[in-house]
Order: sequence, then C-alpha cells, then structure tokens
Amino acid sequence: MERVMMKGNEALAEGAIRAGCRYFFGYPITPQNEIPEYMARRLPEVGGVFLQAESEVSAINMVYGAGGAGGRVLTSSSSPGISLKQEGISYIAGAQVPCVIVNVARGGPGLGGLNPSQSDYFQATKGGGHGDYRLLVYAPGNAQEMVDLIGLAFDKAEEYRNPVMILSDAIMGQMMEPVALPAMRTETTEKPWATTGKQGRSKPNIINSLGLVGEDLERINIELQAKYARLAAAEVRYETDGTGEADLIVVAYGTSSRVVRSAINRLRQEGKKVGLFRPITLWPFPKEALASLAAEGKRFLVVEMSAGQLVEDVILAVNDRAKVSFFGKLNGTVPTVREVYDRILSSLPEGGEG
Amino acid sequence: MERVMMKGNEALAEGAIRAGCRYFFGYPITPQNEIPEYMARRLPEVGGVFLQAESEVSAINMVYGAGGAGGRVLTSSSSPGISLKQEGISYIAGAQVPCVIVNVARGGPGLGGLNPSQSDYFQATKGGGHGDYRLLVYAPGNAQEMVDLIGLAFDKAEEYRNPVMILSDAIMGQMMEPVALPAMRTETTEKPWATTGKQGRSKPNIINSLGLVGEDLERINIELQAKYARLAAAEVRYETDGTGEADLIVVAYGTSSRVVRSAINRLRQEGKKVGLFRPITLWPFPKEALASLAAEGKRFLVVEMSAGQLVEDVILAVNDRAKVSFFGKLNGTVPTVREVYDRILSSLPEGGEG
Amino acid sequence: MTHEMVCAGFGGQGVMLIGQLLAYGGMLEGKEVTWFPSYGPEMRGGTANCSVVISDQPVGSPIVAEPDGLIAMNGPSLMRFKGVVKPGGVIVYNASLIEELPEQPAGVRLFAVATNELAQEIGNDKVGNMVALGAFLGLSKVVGLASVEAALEKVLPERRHHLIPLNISALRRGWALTEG
Amino acid sequence: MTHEMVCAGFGGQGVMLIGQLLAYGGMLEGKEVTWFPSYGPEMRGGTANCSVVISDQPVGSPIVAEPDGLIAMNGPSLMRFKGVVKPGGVIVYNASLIEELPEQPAGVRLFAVATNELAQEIGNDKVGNMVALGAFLGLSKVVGLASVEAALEKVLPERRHHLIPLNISALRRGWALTEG
Amino acid sequence: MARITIDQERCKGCELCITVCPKKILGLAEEINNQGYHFVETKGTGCIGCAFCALICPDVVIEVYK
Amino acid sequence: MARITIDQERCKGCELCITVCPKKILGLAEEINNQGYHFVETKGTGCIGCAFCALICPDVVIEVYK
Amino acid sequence: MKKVFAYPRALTKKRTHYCPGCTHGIIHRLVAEAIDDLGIQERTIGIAPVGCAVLAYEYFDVDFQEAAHGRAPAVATGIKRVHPESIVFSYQGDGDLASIGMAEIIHAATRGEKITVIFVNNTVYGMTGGQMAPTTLPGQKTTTSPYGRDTATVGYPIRVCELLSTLDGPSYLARVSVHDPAHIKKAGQAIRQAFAMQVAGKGFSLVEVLSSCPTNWGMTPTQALTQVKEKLIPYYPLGVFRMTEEVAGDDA
Amino acid sequence: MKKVFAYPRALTKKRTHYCPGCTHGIIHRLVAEAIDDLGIQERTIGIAPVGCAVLAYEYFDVDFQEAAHGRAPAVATGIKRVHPESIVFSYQGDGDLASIGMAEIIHAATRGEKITVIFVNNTVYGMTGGQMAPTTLPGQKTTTSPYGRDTATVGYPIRVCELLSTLDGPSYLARVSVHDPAHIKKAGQAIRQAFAMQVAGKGFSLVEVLSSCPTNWGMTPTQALTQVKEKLIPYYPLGVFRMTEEVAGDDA
Ligand SMILES: Cc1ncc(C[n+]2csc(CCOP(=O)(O)OP(=O)(O)O)c2C)c(N)n1
Ligand SMILES: Cc1ncc(C[n+]2csc(CCOP(=O)(O)OP(=O)(O)O)c2C)c(N)n1
Ligand code: SF4
Ligand code: SF4
Ligand code: SF4
Ligand code: SF4
Ligand code: SF4
Ligand code: SF4
Ligand SMILES: [Mg+2]
Ligand SMILES: [Mg+2]
Repeated sequence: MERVMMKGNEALAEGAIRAGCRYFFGYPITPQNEIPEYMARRLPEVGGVFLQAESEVSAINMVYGAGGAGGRVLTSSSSPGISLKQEGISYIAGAQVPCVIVNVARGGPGLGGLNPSQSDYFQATKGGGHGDYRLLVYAPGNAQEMVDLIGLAFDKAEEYRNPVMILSDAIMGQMMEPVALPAMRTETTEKPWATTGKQGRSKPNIINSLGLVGEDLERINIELQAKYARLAAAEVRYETDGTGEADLIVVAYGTSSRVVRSAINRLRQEGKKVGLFRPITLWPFPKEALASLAAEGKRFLVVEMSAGQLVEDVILAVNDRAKVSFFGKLNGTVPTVREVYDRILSSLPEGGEG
Repeated sequence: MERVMMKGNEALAEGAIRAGCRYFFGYPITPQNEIPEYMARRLPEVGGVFLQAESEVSAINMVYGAGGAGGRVLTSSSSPGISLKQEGISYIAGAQVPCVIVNVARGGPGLGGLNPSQSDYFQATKGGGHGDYRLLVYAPGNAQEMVDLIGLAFDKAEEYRNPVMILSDAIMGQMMEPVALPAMRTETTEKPWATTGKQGRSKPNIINSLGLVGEDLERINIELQAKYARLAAAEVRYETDGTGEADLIVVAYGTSSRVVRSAINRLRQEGKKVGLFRPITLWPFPKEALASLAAEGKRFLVVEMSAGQLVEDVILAVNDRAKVSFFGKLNGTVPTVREVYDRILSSLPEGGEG
Repeated sequence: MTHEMVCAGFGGQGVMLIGQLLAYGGMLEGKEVTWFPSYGPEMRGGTANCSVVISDQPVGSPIVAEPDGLIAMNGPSLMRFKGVVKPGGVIVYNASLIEELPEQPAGVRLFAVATNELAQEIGNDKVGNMVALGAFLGLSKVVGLASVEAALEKVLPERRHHLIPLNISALRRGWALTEG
Repeated sequence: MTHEMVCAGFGGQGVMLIGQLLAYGGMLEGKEVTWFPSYGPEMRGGTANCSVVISDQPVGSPIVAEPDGLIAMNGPSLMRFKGVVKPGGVIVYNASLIEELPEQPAGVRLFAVATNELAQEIGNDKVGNMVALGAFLGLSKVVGLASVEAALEKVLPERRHHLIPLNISALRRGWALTEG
Repeated sequence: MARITIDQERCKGCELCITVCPKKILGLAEEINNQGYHFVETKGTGCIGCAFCALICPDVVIEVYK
Repeated sequence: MARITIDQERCKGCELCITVCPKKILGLAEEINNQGYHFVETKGTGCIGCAFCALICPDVVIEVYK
Repeated sequence: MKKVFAYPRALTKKRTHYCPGCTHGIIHRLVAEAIDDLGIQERTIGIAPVGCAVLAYEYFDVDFQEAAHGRAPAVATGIKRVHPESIVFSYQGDGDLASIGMAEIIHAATRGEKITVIFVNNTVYGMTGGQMAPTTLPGQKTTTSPYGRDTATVGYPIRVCELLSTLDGPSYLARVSVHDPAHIKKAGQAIRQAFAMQVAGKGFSLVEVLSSCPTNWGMTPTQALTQVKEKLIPYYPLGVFRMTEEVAGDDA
Repeated sequence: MKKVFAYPRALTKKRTHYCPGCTHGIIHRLVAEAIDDLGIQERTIGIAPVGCAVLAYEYFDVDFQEAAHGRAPAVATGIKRVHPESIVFSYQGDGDLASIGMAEIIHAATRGEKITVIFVNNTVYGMTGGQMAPTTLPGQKTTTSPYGRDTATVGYPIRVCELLSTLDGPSYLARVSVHDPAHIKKAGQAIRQAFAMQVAGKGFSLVEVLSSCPTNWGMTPTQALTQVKEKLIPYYPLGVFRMTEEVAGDDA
C-alpha cells in the first residue's frame, strides 16, 4: 500500500474519516489542534459535520447527543480539556453511548505546559469521572497505529456500546511518520437503541443513566460490570519485543516506549538481554501476559513520563512474583535514550550480560 | 463538652465555621444541600461570605481565587459536580492553593442516583484531573469526625498549601449523631504568598501553574512530588479495632466501615477473631500499617460500596504478603450488616473460631 | 445493649420527627445514638422512614434492617417492616389508618394505637405521631419519657416551642395506653 | 543503519521544511523515517528545530539528542547543537549569518555554506535553506538528491508547486559545493 | 349541554380546576384515591364545556364533551 | 520643539509608529537589534510632540518630550 | 357530543411525580398538543433536563435522551446534527438553563441551532429543594437566600428572552405564562409556533414559560398561580421577543 | 522639555512575547496608565487568561493570578470577595470570555460583581493558532472555518456589550477600538472609567476593545488596523452601552 508522511494527529483524523466517522465536536487546545483543523477541512468534503463547540463541556455533551442518536462521533482534546469532560464521559459510559475520545496529553497539573506527558494515565484508566465505569483505552505507539487503532476504536465502541479513549501525547501527535491509509468504509452497524424519532416503533428509545431507585442503579451497574468483564477478557492488546530471552523487561507505552526501543536496540547490540513489553490497551490492562512473564522469573522496569502511574498496574499484575522498578520523568520533559539506556543498564541483574 | 445532635453535613458546615472558614462557594446538588444551606444562614452571622456560584466549574474557580487571595475557603458538591471540578482542582493543586473540597458522594456513573456510594475513591485518591497531583483525602467515619477532620483539613491545607478533600457519602451526610463542637477559632496563618495587592511589597505575588518551558514545569513537579512525599510521611491516619488478635482484618472506610463494625461486633460476641482497619486518610494511604499487619500473617477482606477501588490500594500495600479478598456492593445499595457478617464468616480461615 | 428502631409512614405524618426525638432522648441519657432518614423512590410525597439506633457503645451501621422496635403510621409501612422485626420486639401501629388486624409476627408484641382519634381528643390531629411515640416508649422503655420531653425543646424549631405542652400531652396520652 | 539529524534555525528560515524533505526523501527510498518539530520556549518567533531519523528498521525515539548530521541556519542553533554531534558526523552551517569560524568539534566535518549569497545568485533569497540541504545531502549521502527532489512535490502545497524548479536549482547548487 | 369526564386516579386534588370553573360545579370528594389524594368530582350541574378546568389541570385528568 | 526617545531594544519593527507619524519622520533602521528586528529610528526632523507614535506603539518603545 | 378536550396522543398514560398543582404538568401537555397538532410524534426527539422534569422521558411518548444538568442544548445539537430531519426539543428549568447551562443556551441560540427549547422558569431550583435560581426575584426567600435575595451581594435576576434577543441566531423567542386558562391557551400557541419554526427549517426557537412551584414557594397551587400573575409577570414581561417570520408549520 | 509621554509605572520592563504590531501591547499600556492615574497599583490584583495574554502577569507590576481558560470572572469573584477593598481586574480574549467563559461573564455581570473586565476582541483564538472565535466575522476564514464562517451552519457572531447590556448588574459597559491614536485615547478614557467605577464601589464594569491579530489574520500590523476600522467596527459598533453614573474615581 502506498505510504504517505503524516503528523500523528492528522493520521488519526484521516483514519477516523476512513473508518466512517462523520461527526466531530471539539474545542481548540494545543497540542491537538491539527485534529479539529483537519476535520474542519475534510468532514464537509465527505458530507460530515464539523462543529467547534463553545467549550469542552459542551463538546462532550454534543458527542453524547450525537452518539446517542447513532452517529459515529469523535472528539479530541488535551489534558485540561479532558478534565472538563469528566462529567460528560461518566454520563456517556453510564448511558452506554458509543463514541471515541482522544487525549493528546500534555504536561500538568493545571495549565502546565505544551510538552508531552503520560500523567493522565490514572484519569484514563481508573476513571477521572465519578462512578464505577471504564473506558476502553488504546495507546498508539506510532502514526500507523494512530490510523489503525482509531478505526478499531469506532468498531469496539459500537460493539460494546462504550466510550473508547485514545491516549496519545504531544510527541505522538506532532511527529510525522509514514502511514498506509486504509480504504474509506462507511458505517453499517445497526443501532436499534438510538434516538432517531420513534419512526413507527412501538416503544420510544430512551438514552439515560438515571437510577433513582437504588436497586435500578445497582442493576445498571451489574450490567456495566458484566460488560467490562467481557471487554477485559476479549480486548487486551500488547506488543512484546524480545521478552522471551530477556532478563529484564521494560514496560512502557506511547512515546516512552519509543525511547525505550531505541535504548534497547543499543543494549542488544551490546549483547544485553533486554525486552520491551508495550501495552496497547491500557484498559483492559494486559495483566495476565505480564503475570505469566513474571512467573518465568523476569524482572521489570517501568518507564513512563509521570510520577508513577502505569507502575501501579504493573505491580498489581505481577503481584510480588517479580521485582518491579520504576523510572519516571516528571511532566514537561521526555527521557532521553541515554537516560533510559543508563537506567536499564543499572537495573539489569548481575551477570545479565548475555 | 456538651453534645448536640446534628446531621453529618451540618456538623461539617459548623465545624468549618468554627475552624475559621469564612468563604463558601458552591452549587446545589443532592445529597449535600444541607452544607450550602447551612452556610447561607450561618456565614453572614460571622461576617463571612456565602455565594452560590452559577455552576460547579465556576464554584471551584471562585475557590481558586479566594484561596489564592488567602481566604479560608470551602466548597462542597456530590459526584457529578465533583467531576466538573476536575480541571479546577488540578489548577489548584498545581498552583499550590490551600482549600477544602467536600464530596458527599452518590451513586454513579452519569446522573446515577441519590443513594450513597464509594465509587469516587479513584477519582479522589489518584486524581480525576490531569497531571501528577495529589489531594490529601480524609474519609470521616462519624459525625464527630466530620467536625474534627474539617478543622484539620483547613490546617493541613494551609500547612502544605495543598487542596484537601473530605470524601463523605449520602449516609454520612444525612445521618444525625451527637457531636461535641469545638470553640470558634479565627484564622491566623501567615500567607505571604497570597494575592492581596502588592501593599508595598517589592515583588508582586503570582499564583499560577504554568510552565511553558519543559524544565520549568519539571521543576514545579519536582517540588510537588517532594511535598507529597512529606505529606505521605507525616499525615497518614487510620483507626484499628482489634487488629492485634484478629485472624481476619476487614478494611473499610466511611459508611461501609460502620456496617462492618456492626457485623464485627456480632462476630466477636460469637468468639470470632475479626478486626477492623479503617483508613482515615485515603491519600496518603496507610500502606505501611497494612504492610506490617500483612507481615504478621493476617488475612484481609476489603468491604466497599463500589466495584473494587480501595481493594487495589490494599493489594498494593500488602503486595502478596497476604491474601486479600473483596466484597463490593455496586452503586445504589448499601451492604447490610447481615451480608457483611456472612461474608466475613466465609472469609475466616478454617478453625479461626477463637 | 443496642436498640434498633424504625419509624415509618406517609410523608407529612411526622415520622422523621419522632425518630429524632427518640434519638435525642437517648443522647440526653448519655447513650450513643444515630438517626438516619430514608425516602421512598418518589421524590415528592410517598412514604418515608427513619432508622434510630440507641446503644451504650459506638454505633456501627445507622441503617436498621432488623429492628427490635417499629412505629408504623400507615399500612404500607407496617407491611414492609413487620416481617423483619426481631423476636422479642415491639410494633406500635396506627390503628386509625390500619383497620384490619395484621397477622401476628412470631414473638413480637403488636400494639394498636388509634392515633387520629386520640390526637383529636387532645385537641390537635397533628400530634398522632406523638401519641404513637408515647405508646412505644411505654412498651419498650428504650428511653425515658422525661428525656424525650426534654428533647422536644432541642428538636422543635424555636417558632414551634409553644406547641411543646401539646406534644407532651400527646406523648403522655400514648404512654398511658400501655399502663392499662 | 540509522541516521539521526537536526535542522535548526530562526522561525521563518524554513528549517522545518528541509527536515520534512529529508524524511520524505528517506521514505521514498523505502526507509523508516520520523520527523519531529520542536519550538523554543517563546510561543511566537524565536528559534525552532526539527529532528529527523532515517533507518532500515522501525524508528524508536523521534527526538534526536545526539545527531550525526546537523544543519544550523543561525548562530544560536550552531552553538546549541554542535557539541552533541557524534564523531564522524557532519555539520552544515549558514555562513551568511555565522561569520566567525566556529571551533571544530572533534571528529566532525564542519562545512560552511553562504546560503543568502548563493540563494540570491539563484534569484530568490528564500531558498537558502535548500542550498544548505543540498550541501548536506552531498556530504552525508543520507538520501539521494533525486528522492528529495521527488519529495518536493509531496511536501510543498499545491499552490507553491511552481516554485519546485527554483528549489531544485537551489538543492543542486548546494550539492555542487560538496563536489568541488 | 356539555359535560366532563374525570380520571379520578390521576387527580392530585390540587384544586386548580375548582378555582377556575366559571360555574363553580367542581369540588373535592370526601374519599381519597389510591395515590392518597382527595380527588375532584362534579358537585353541581350546568357545565358549559368551556374547558377551563381541563386547560389548567396539570395532570390531564379532565376531558370535555360538548 | 519636541522630541522622542526610542528604546530600540524593545522595538519589534512593526511600523505602526511610522504609519501614524503626521510628520513622516520615522523609519526602520538597516540594522537589527538583539531580538532580530529592524528597529525604528528618527529619519527626519520636525517632531511636533503629538505622541501619536507613542500612543500606538504596542511595545511602549517611545517616550515623548515637549 | 363531541370530545372538545382530549388527552394528547404524545403523552404516555404514566402518572407524573410532580407535586399537586405543579404547572410542569400543564406545560408537558401543551408540548404534547403541539406535537400532536403538527403530526411530528414519530420524528420528535426530546431532551430531559436535570431538574424536576428529569423523568420527562417517562411522560412523553417520543424518543428521549437525558442530558447532564444544563447541557441539554449541547445534547440537542448533537442529535439534530445527526438527524437534521428530526424535530429536537429540550425541556429545561431555570437553574438548568440560566445558571449552569448559560453558555450552552447562548451558543445554541447564536448558532441558530434548529432546535426548540421549552424553558420553565419557576424562580427556584425545584428538584433540589428550593435553592436560589438566577431568576429568583429580588427579596425572595429560598433555602440559599434565607434572608431574601439581596441584589447588593448576589445580583439581579436574569431575563432570558431579553438576553437572547440580542443575538442573531434565534428565529422565535417568546415569554408566556400558565397561570390561568386564557394565558394557557396563548402559551399553547407560542409553543406550537416554536415547533412550527423548526418544522419549517428556521433557526433556534425558545418559549419561556412562567411556572409555579407551590412546594418550594410554600403556597397552595392556587396561591402560587396568583404569585405568578402578581409578582412574576411584572418582573418578566410577557410577549414575543423575536419572530423572524410566521410559519404555519403544518405537515400533518 | 517636559516628558509628555512616559513609560507607565504599573508595567514591568519585561519585553512582551506578543507578535510585532499586536495590539495586546497597546491595551496593556492603557490598563497600566489607568492604574497609575488612579493610584491603585498597590491594591490591584489582576487575573491573566489562557490566551495570548497568558503571561500578562509578567508585564504588570501588580499581584496576579492565572485563571483557567474562561474562568477569570469566577477567579476574580473569589479574590474580590476576600479583599473587597482591592481593585480586581481580569484581562480576557474573545475565545476565553465569549466562548468557554460565557456563563462566568454573564453571571459576574448580573451579580454586579465589583470587578473590571478588559475584553480583547480580536475575532480569533490567537494563542492556539487562529481558530474560529464566537466573534469571528461572517465569511472570515480561520483554521477551523477554512471555507469562511458560514452563518447557516455555525451561526452568528456574538456582540458581548449588547448581550450584557440586557442585565441589571453592570455599571459600565463600553466598546472601543485601538486602531488609531484618536481611538486609542478614547479607549484609554474608557478603561480608566471602568476602573474608576470599581474604585467608587459601583458594580461590574467591562470594556470591550476591538483588537488586531496580524499573525492569524495573515496581515501586516498596519493592514490589520485597517481591517479593524473597516470590517470590525461596522459589525461591532463603538460606544458606551451602560453608564450608571459617571465617577471621577481619583484617589491618588
Ligand atoms: C452537575 C450537577 N449539578 C447539580 C445537580 C443537582 N441539581 C439537580 S436539579 C437542579 C436544579 C433544578 O432546578 P431547575 O433547573 O430550575 O428545575 P426545576 O426543578 O425547578 O424544574 C440541580 C442543581 C446535578 N444533578 N448535576
Ligand atoms: C480548558 C482549556 N481549553 C482550551 C485551551 C486552549 N486555549 C488556550 S488559549 C485559547 C483561546 C485563546 O483565544 P482568545 O481567548 O481569543 O485569546 P487571544 O489568544 O486571541 O488573545 C484556547 C482555546 C486551554 N488552555 N484550556
Ligand atoms: S368545562 Fe368549564 S364549566 Fe364545565 S366543569 Fe370545566 S370549567 Fe366548569
Ligand atoms: S386540576 Fe386536575 S389534578 Fe388538580 S384537582 Fe382538578 S382534576 Fe385534580
Ligand atoms: S511625536 Fe508625533 S511627530 Fe513626533 S515622531 Fe511621534 S508621531 Fe511623529
Ligand atoms: S510601533 Fe513601536 S514596536 Fe512598532 S516599529 Fe514603532 S517603535 Fe517599534
Ligand atoms: S418541587 Fe416545585 S417544580 Fe418540582 S414538582 Fe414540586 S412544585 Fe413542581
Ligand atoms: S497571535 Fe495574534 S493575538 Fe497573539 S500575540 Fe500574535 S498577533 Fe497578538
Ligand atoms: Mg426551576
Ligand atoms: Mg482572541
């Protein structure tokens, strides 16, 4: 397939359109503006709707409306904007409305800065909003995955009637890489539950997340939890690179996994046995895969651009069957290949030199 | 000291006033309306300001302003409203502005219901907003603690220049219990950093959370992390009840800890060796205390009104040195004493019958 | 000793108030107490009940699932709760609204009070709840009548303090029923 | 083989564009490539640079900390990056703005290009960046000149395609310098 | 001649219809319905079918024939 | 007679002052300042101290004496 | 005899949870009658607010979506953009629309979003127990203005129709009241007109209905309607604030 | 010779990060002059927006707080309620104030919050690279209206002064322009008047300043000012929209 160079953000936007997305509601914020700007140009060309909302709060509620009405709908923002969307995300999850939400994360807390960051991991995976809900969270590792995972995200959102998040960051979004774009497809999923007007149906369709009676709400939550269990069983994705022979496995996703890959390549050339474990779904977390690597006696090093969030899930997964160490870079800075290289070297078990 | 019967919400409000709180900004939402309504009556009597904001988003930003200006300021809300405050909370944490935020949690996700819930635990402890920040989170277990912890919350907020959250729930807020109210005290903390107008100072005071240069933001975050480490070392609180002799320790906070206490009392009468471990600070989490109990070979049962959130922190604390089981009630329902009693009984080690 | 009670009825019948009086009375006697309200699924009108726990030790759950005392001011409330009252417990029910004699739960004392009629006798049909509470106190002796009477001053808002004597009469009228 | 390069200069000098051309040229030759932009702390104006990686295997970090190729279009950029260029690497710098001969980093080839003057020779002083890129290609042979020329069509927006011949002349002019 | 029908189970006894009836022929019943409300009934004759009662009834209890 | 002073390091060469000077005595210098901008200088005489240049300068580069 | 006043088809037979005498019920019926009249039941989608009308979806026999508090116009926008041929309306209280949802309503209005908004102004937060609303009258006591709304410290009520009438997007804006049968009829016509505008493809339409809240005003239903007439109308004058062009809108 | 035009005391000497010819700089100076004039530097607290003026706190020599995007009026309210004797002003762009912050500005205005708002309307989102704003003119091309603002699908610009003038809370509302020296002088007077209102203890005051964004408009600074004069002013008429009572406000 022909490859073209695209910025990650634009690759994602084009990928969404080719996956049948026809509605975009968002609000400008750096470093994701390429997405709405691309959509503003492209969606009218394919008969879709681009609308700049008055705020992130409004955008996520437009998404809730459009998704509830059966549209393939996307929104994107960056960290502070995603925080503003938390109430809406909780509603969407509670009402089981499919949609895709992109977070091109930047440094926080507060206004923070425009540099990449991975400190929104907890927010994405444990739920920044209220209540027991889960998003399916994909973390692309290159521009091609931006295209591929956004397509998958729409399919899974509709299959499970659940919001899906793409957790990207400033580097993944701004970087250009070659991508092969899939052919345009148009949405076909049946949505008998959507608000379309009754159109002769005997019962109205209602989209809501209300359970005023305790037992009603419990029933809704039991249903949600059952769905999450199905998701957790079927949708885990990850990539391993040389974990089989490795003495030390580095766990990282997104931008930091790329830095890790460079460091590992260098170390391998030097004969070190180091592997990479890259979660592609952050939720459901690839718990079992890590647990079985732990059972084989591997050590783990978690590298992330945060004060330590992913590391908790790794510890929960390996649960003391293995040593887990952590290398985090605080918001605003990206670890260099040399830093990671040095850190891996010092984490290698004694005598681990192939 | 004379005791009076008060609803938890009102006890908290009066406690805040006696701790010198003079500013309240909030927006109505059930089941916490007793707090703003009490404040609307009482604050004018003590020369304070009650202002109903136009929304939760606005309320938290008023809090940010008032706290930045040096006022002792409170806001309260319930789950969906707390979700809306996430951006503001991240700003407040990033700018190191002291304030107290109350979440009288209700069932979610989405609109949910008005019944109590503990499913906002992750949001409170791991940060529902963006970036690596932490709140000091207190979970009161009775009306007296509503009074005592709110006072402590203001002191700690100012000592550490950090937002403090009180995580309560619909039952803790609506229940009446006797409380002994402390004497009125007035704020005295010096706040040389506050925006007061320069008043002859040579340098303006600036309250912000911006670090456009990556390294600036990293420095801010290093400072924050150092503060969190101090907090974690000094501010852990918990209550134990019979954990010394216990074979099984039940971990629970807030409303569910009360149900657990009733069940345990019953079991003890029947000669069972069961203890209660009640975290009072949810962050910093009483990790070490649990770890050392685990080292003594105890088993743990976590009881919470959620699909399983506290349980992750318990597992991270005991880290496979002990067996941890979990009993959760989904949003909208409170476990009964009998349910918890039965569940404890079935979790007791064989022959654990003292 | 721990006493667990439920007061239940229609909104407007004053069941929340008598629960609070019970709890407050207990507190005045130096006990640990809790009061907890619960409203039906309908937001407006409908039924309401409250749980009261009175104990010599710190109270655990404020929600009473298996009471040893029940004041039921209407039929639906009696139906809902009578089955969970513990053996040895006491039920006071409002005979003015519940005409059929309810089936007797095993080991539970069932006591009928014609609250409306008795309240009207006293001169104000709003104090039927007090008559029922008085009867319950007489039967259960959970809290002394004097403590509950003292609690009235704390629980009623200032502007209704002129009604305290009336309420006291109603309480005593109810109590008297149980002495017979 | 993995080539890592940095193109740096003032905003407006077209350093982002030559980085993209390098990367695109690499892709057209079937390589794995990345291009990553980085702006100075000032939001408006100021300096800018981009990292380009060209490799036969999937690219890891797109941020180049230790390049083996540098195109520095102004003094501050040369100062900032020349110390991190790896031994064996190549630096092309803009002699029109950098008058003093910079200190020679050990094992690195330093090549001066008077971009302004050469661009003016070609007839448009905006194509100094292309002259520099041409020289860099000539020295490093990271990507073939033809591939970069082909990339122009992909990278330049349609409305600037009439400038392609001019850009090609500039590229060739730069390349020619290195053949001498 | 006109008449109205009253769906008494829906009535909440708010008395709005009673207030607006120009003929003053509506009133609350002694009995209560299953919702616990004294419901409205026709207490007199002479309905003119003006539908004021139906227009103001928040619970759409009344239908009017003429 | 009037005159102006120009804090040339602050000037960004936006030319707004040049446009509004009624006496047309301002112009950009050949040289650039440390910010990289061609800065403004007085190219002629006859300043009337109207302060138009100072009023419009976004960077508060100009002070006026009269 | 002919039925001259009948139960509307677009209402379900479910009993409402509203307090006795609450005018939310009247307004529901007027909306249902407009839907019946215009023959649009099968293509209408409603948005329920968070407020006393939170369960509106149980009372209308049309598709519905429950919005987050204040966000109904955004939800309506999302729906309308997916189904431009459908008729989308939101039903919102004064806390919902004029307080937390102020940005959403202004922007939907200025966008000329082709939706209809039924705005129920009862000067309080009914559902949460009678707190102060942006429309609470000066001096009015509520649970969060226990000493009466003091304009010196908490400011002045907002007149929503007047506010929106400064925007170019709306095609129809009117304020009506439901305190007596004559006004109820007019209110019905205004609501019908608002829907007709949407049927005709015109921009944003909104009807503000002055409504009562006997429960939180501490009045009988009848007293509450007198209050609407005597206190609310003088502060919130009735009338049409925008009418781009009258449309019949019949497509039944 | 006397200095007839001097660098204001309330500005720091820090060079701004604004693009050459950006009128944010002029507006900063006018605010600083008003502060100097009224002698209130030591008791003034500013609120910086998220927008190109995000670093305003580096340029004013007064206490400052950085607000979240759009929330400056709420932050200002919090500060003013704690220090009623201080002079609190927010400085906000059109994206900040009229889009995401619409609810906050309307409610601060209707509350009559005793703050001063400097509202810089440059019809785009400057900081984020020129996206459409609520004030973008019909037909104007921006990065998110690449085919020109189409009022049929995204609606009409908002005139903020007209909108706020329907509220009872404001004491002073004016729209000014800074496209030439004469207008700059008038703008300075308006800004001074707005602060004077606050000094005199009156309610909410706001000055909307029509401003340019040469960078995102793709124009030279001079062309951009011509654009303000020829395109913006006709759509956004200059004038005073509310003036409760003129105050001198000198307390220097
Ligand atoms: C985000 C959020 N904030 C607050 C609430 C609580 N709440 C529910 S309804 C309501 C106000 C209702 O008032 P109004 O909109 O006037 O409707 P009414 O009940 O008077 O018809 C509020 C504040 C909520 N559910 N969600
Ligand atoms: C919650 C949030 N949303 C979006 C942004 C991104 N953002 C920064 S400035 C800005 C708009 C600036 O435009 P305007 O207010 O008109 O100011 P100008 O730059 O034009 O002066 C936006 C959308 C943000 N920082 N935070
Ligand atoms: S239709 Fe008219 S006259 Fe007949 S009952 Fe109703 S209000 Fe009275
Ligand atoms: S108006 Fe309706 S609900 Fe009210 S009393 Fe009359 S019939 Fe009953
Ligand atoms: S003061 Fe007037 S005349 Fe003098 S330089 Fe400035 S604009 Fe020109
Ligand atoms: S207006 Fe100011 S910045 Fe612009 S050219 Fe003149 S002096 Fe320089
Ligand atoms: S509380 Fe008020 S608005 Fe709500 S249903 Fe009751 S009367 Fe109507
Ligand atoms: S982008 Fe526009 S508003 Fe921002 S500094 Fe540049 S010219 Fe000014
Ligand atoms: Mg209301
Ligand atoms: Mg702007």
